[in-house]
Amino acid sequence: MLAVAEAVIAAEPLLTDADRAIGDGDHGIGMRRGFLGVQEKLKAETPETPGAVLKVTGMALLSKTGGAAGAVFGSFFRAGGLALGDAEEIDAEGFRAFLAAGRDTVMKRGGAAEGDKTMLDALAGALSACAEAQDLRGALAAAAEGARQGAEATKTMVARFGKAKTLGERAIGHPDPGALSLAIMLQAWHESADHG
Amino acid sequence: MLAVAEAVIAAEPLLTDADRAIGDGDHGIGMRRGFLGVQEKLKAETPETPGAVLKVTGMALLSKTGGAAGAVFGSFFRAGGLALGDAEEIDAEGFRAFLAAGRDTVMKRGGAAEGDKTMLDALAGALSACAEAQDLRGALAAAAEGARQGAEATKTMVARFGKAKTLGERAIGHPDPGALSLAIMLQAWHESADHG
Amino acid sequence: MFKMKKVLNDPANVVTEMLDGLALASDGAVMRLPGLDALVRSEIADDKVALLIGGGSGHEPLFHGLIGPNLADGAAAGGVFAAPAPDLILEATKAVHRGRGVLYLYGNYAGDNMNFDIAAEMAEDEGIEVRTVRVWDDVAAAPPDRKEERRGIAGDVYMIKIAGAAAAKLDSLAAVEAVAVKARENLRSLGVAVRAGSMPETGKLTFELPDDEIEIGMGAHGEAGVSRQKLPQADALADQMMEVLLADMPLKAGDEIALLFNNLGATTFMEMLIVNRRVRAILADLGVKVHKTDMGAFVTSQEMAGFSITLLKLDAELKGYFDAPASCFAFTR
Amino acid sequence: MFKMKKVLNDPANVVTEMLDGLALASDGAVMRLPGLDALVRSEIADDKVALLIGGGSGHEPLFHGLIGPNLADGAAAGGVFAAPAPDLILEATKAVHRGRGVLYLYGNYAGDNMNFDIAAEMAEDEGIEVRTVRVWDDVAAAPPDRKEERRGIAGDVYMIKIAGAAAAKLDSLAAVEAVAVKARENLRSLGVAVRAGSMPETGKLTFELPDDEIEIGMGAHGEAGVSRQKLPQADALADQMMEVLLADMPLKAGDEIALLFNNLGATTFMEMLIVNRRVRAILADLGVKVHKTDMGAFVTSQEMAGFSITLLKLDAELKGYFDAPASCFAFTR
Ligand SMILES: Nc1ncnc2c1ncn2[C@@H]1O[C@H](COP(=O)(O)OP(=O)(O)O)[C@@H](O)[C@H]1O
Ligand SMILES: Nc1ncnc2c1ncn2[C@@H]1O[C@H](COP(=O)(O)OP(=O)(O)O)[C@@H](O)[C@H]1O
Ligand SMILES: [Mg+2]
Ligand SMILES: [Mg+2]
Ligand SMILES: [Mg+2]
Ligand SMILES: [Mg+2]
Repeated sequence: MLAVAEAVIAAEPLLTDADRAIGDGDHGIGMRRGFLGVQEKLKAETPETPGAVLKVTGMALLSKTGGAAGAVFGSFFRAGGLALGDAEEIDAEGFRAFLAAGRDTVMKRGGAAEGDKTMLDALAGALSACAEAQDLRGALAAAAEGARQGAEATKTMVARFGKAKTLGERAIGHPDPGALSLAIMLQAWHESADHG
Repeated sequence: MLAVAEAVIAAEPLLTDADRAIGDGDHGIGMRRGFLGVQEKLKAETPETPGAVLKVTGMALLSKTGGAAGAVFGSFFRAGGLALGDAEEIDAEGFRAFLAAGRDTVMKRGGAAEGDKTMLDALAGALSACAEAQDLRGALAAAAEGARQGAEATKTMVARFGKAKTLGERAIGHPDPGALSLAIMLQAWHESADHG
Repeated sequence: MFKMKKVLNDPANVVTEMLDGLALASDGAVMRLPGLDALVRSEIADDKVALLIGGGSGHEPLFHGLIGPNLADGAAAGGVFAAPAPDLILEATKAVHRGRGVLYLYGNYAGDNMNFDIAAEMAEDEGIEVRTVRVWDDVAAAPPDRKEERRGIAGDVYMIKIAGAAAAKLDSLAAVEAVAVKARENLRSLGVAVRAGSMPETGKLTFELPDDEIEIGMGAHGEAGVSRQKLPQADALADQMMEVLLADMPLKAGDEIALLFNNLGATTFMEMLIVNRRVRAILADLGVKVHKTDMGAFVTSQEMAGFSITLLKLDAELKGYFDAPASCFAFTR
Repeated sequence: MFKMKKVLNDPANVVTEMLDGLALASDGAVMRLPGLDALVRSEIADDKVALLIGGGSGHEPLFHGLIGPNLADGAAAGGVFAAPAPDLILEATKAVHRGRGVLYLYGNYAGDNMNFDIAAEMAEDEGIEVRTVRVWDDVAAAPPDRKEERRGIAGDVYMIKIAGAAAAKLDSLAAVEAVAVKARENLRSLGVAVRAGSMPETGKLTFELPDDEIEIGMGAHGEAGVSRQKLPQADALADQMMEVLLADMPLKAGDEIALLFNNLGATTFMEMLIVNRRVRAILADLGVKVHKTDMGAFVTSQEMAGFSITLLKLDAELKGYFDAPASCFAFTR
């Protein structure tokens, strides 16, 4: 998770520029603020189980990020972490449960669905790509790639939620910043699992 | 006088730029507004004597120009016109009396003197250049050239009045906009007397 | 790369330092919650229904500059253009609560909605009754049959004025909520963007707009509007904006309104006054009476140039709350 | 050539149209003198000493937006950045005169001085007694021993507030003049320029300032200040500005002041609030009490970015006039 935080923090300019194109230009700033909070909390608390790590991550994002992204990613990690209970390890099954629980909570909180040009599209891509994976490494690799494609696919969509909503057709051609963020997170998680 | 008005109105951008450099960038706009008023008044009233023409010019400038320039050039023409009494013609002597009376009034009104980087420097140049002239044409030619040199000389001066005052050394190299205006007026008067 | 010139210290601390400066400028009327990006009134009457507002920073004097008697009791300030986080809203809720419940009043944006909703659930868990009224006055953001998708823009100011006065007078949260909902039904705004503002943290412009174009209906964060066009004359622009507004909320002879010209930042009074001249001619033609005109920078987007026109239709009840004396950083009535 | 984007009709009519819009925005409190670029109160009490203000347009809401009870009785508006002409001032003088004389109060600029002086002579010819107080609060414009060469900047607002309240209360022109002179002696301002504004008629910028520099003490029309420098941090700038101000008017523990942050146009509240935080720390260190803080766009220079800090030292007499209720387009107290 610390590697994920590093990656998101490093991606600040990229995310901010994506938000400048179709939102209000603060997404990278908010995610950076949120994941700096995550780093701090994880260093201070060192939770034991994967579920606890994800829950702490969610709480930190919720309280530090602000904006739509804070509520969305905060709820996502918190609910996803809760779904893991106090399991000692995550396997492919657990990883899928995490993603699915996070998705359900985000949908309930914000009222958006797949195809509305939000991080839910990257999430849907991740979920379907890792459906068949047997182990965590395989699931992470597939999910990272699925999220990347899902984020890429948001380029063709018209936003129905968030600040890009009223852009209508003009948002076409630009990816959704939150979807990019999710793809970056999963990619970093996948890489750190492979190398660490 | 109508030719003078044309010339000043045409010089608006030049005067405005000069004022942009060391003042507030409105000198050309004000002079234009003032001399449009002069044109209107002279067409409506057709005063008979040169003194009356100059007085009407002064009154129109005073009421239409605004700013320092309105008070300065309005007082100048009004007092200068009064000095001519109801003479039917202006000769060299009369012209000098006009300039001198105008100068005295401006000095009294605004408290500036020669060397303070105002239109008074162009006026001083005009007065001394036409001191020896025998007829009006000669006086106008000499005064126009004297005013030009006087305005040129303001480039080397530090302003002590008007909005350029606090520029200090930085005003050096830039001519005074009001001095340029006077030089343009006298040049136009000289040319129209030569051609008409 | 262009970077807007701004007088700041560490860009990471803009919100906190700004709130300190705001509390100091209130000369005692308002204080910061220790360690938190929230401001509350120094004295809140016992037993009163509380009004809590909030949203992203960077729109000063909204929201945190609208705290005072007959106005809001407190405000939670998010990062620049970012909704405040739920735990901050919860702390502010606890600080203003006086036993009669708390009305949340804020602009209708995805981020604000989610964060305030999470906070409301947390507050209910602690036994504090919360009701929510989202401001959605921007007619450019969605058609009339989908009003709840519209953004909150300058109309926030009139909503806070009216809800604040109602919260000072009425004893039940539901009654205050009802007044706010009624005000919202009579409220419409439309903005025009002329030049972009910038993010203080990066100095980058929030949107791109060609040197000779404006955009009618653009949101305070650069959200797309209804029509991008070459710079028109002031009268033509006034006609166009009033046409959209009056189509959405028709006014007839004898109707009485409050009229708000909100400067998004760098627009001159001269421009808004020239537009007002035409707007008043249109209203006079219709026989509409203007009870009060407000003009100034109330809901800004940093140094963005542009302005909005807000119409609030008044009846006797709303007028009473509208006229109630009030004082805060942003204005005095 | 750069041309500032602005919402106007015919640039030649900006002043007249703006005054129409302003009279309409007053909802009856203020009216335009028919055919003239001057505004006066719709009702002026008999027998009162009259207060007439004025100057170039383009600095809205100054001057014409400061007419009202306990404020000015009328204002003569010149062209943009140009002093009004004497005959206009004379007509405004006659319109506000109620038999007790007229105080002329305006900023100390060559053009205003000459035009108001000519008008005063014309008014005296018509039997109207006139006295003049020129505002010279800008410490950057000349050293302390040549105060009468200093410009009038944001301090105009406090001068009009105090002279207006005095003119409503006292019966003699000389007594009102004395109060205004006393206020001026206790008044100091210093500004900083960040970006240029533009002339509405031409769209051209009023001065040039490099993209990474500011100028302390620059006048509202681009007149040179005391120091041009690289953009400093907000705290360092506050320190520098307060040092100059306090050197000019030393304050000691127990002194009480009013503190005005004036936005020249496009500066954000965020920036001024962050500066205020430091200014208050400096004043607190000295033991100086702040009676009231005002912050906003009162004396602008179109969309120029920059702001000024004004200190007004109060005693019991000045405080009474300062606190007197007042309402006008620019503010309500
Ligand atoms: N209702 C929603 N459901 C899911 N994701 C959302 C929703 N609204 C916004 N988002 C996500 O949040 C991102 C914007 O985050 P950010 O820029 O930080 O917040 P804000 O929109 O408040 O400025 C969008 O790109 C989108 O992916
Ligand atoms: N006291 C004075 N005596 C003589 N001329 C003056 C004085 N003050 C200003 N001027 C003249 O007026 C000119 C400026 O005119 P203008 O730009 O129209 O007025 P303002 O300074 O009010 O903007 C200066 O260039 C100078 O020649
Ligand atoms: Mg955003
Ligand atoms: Mg000038
Ligand atoms: Mg945002
Ligand atoms: Mg001028």
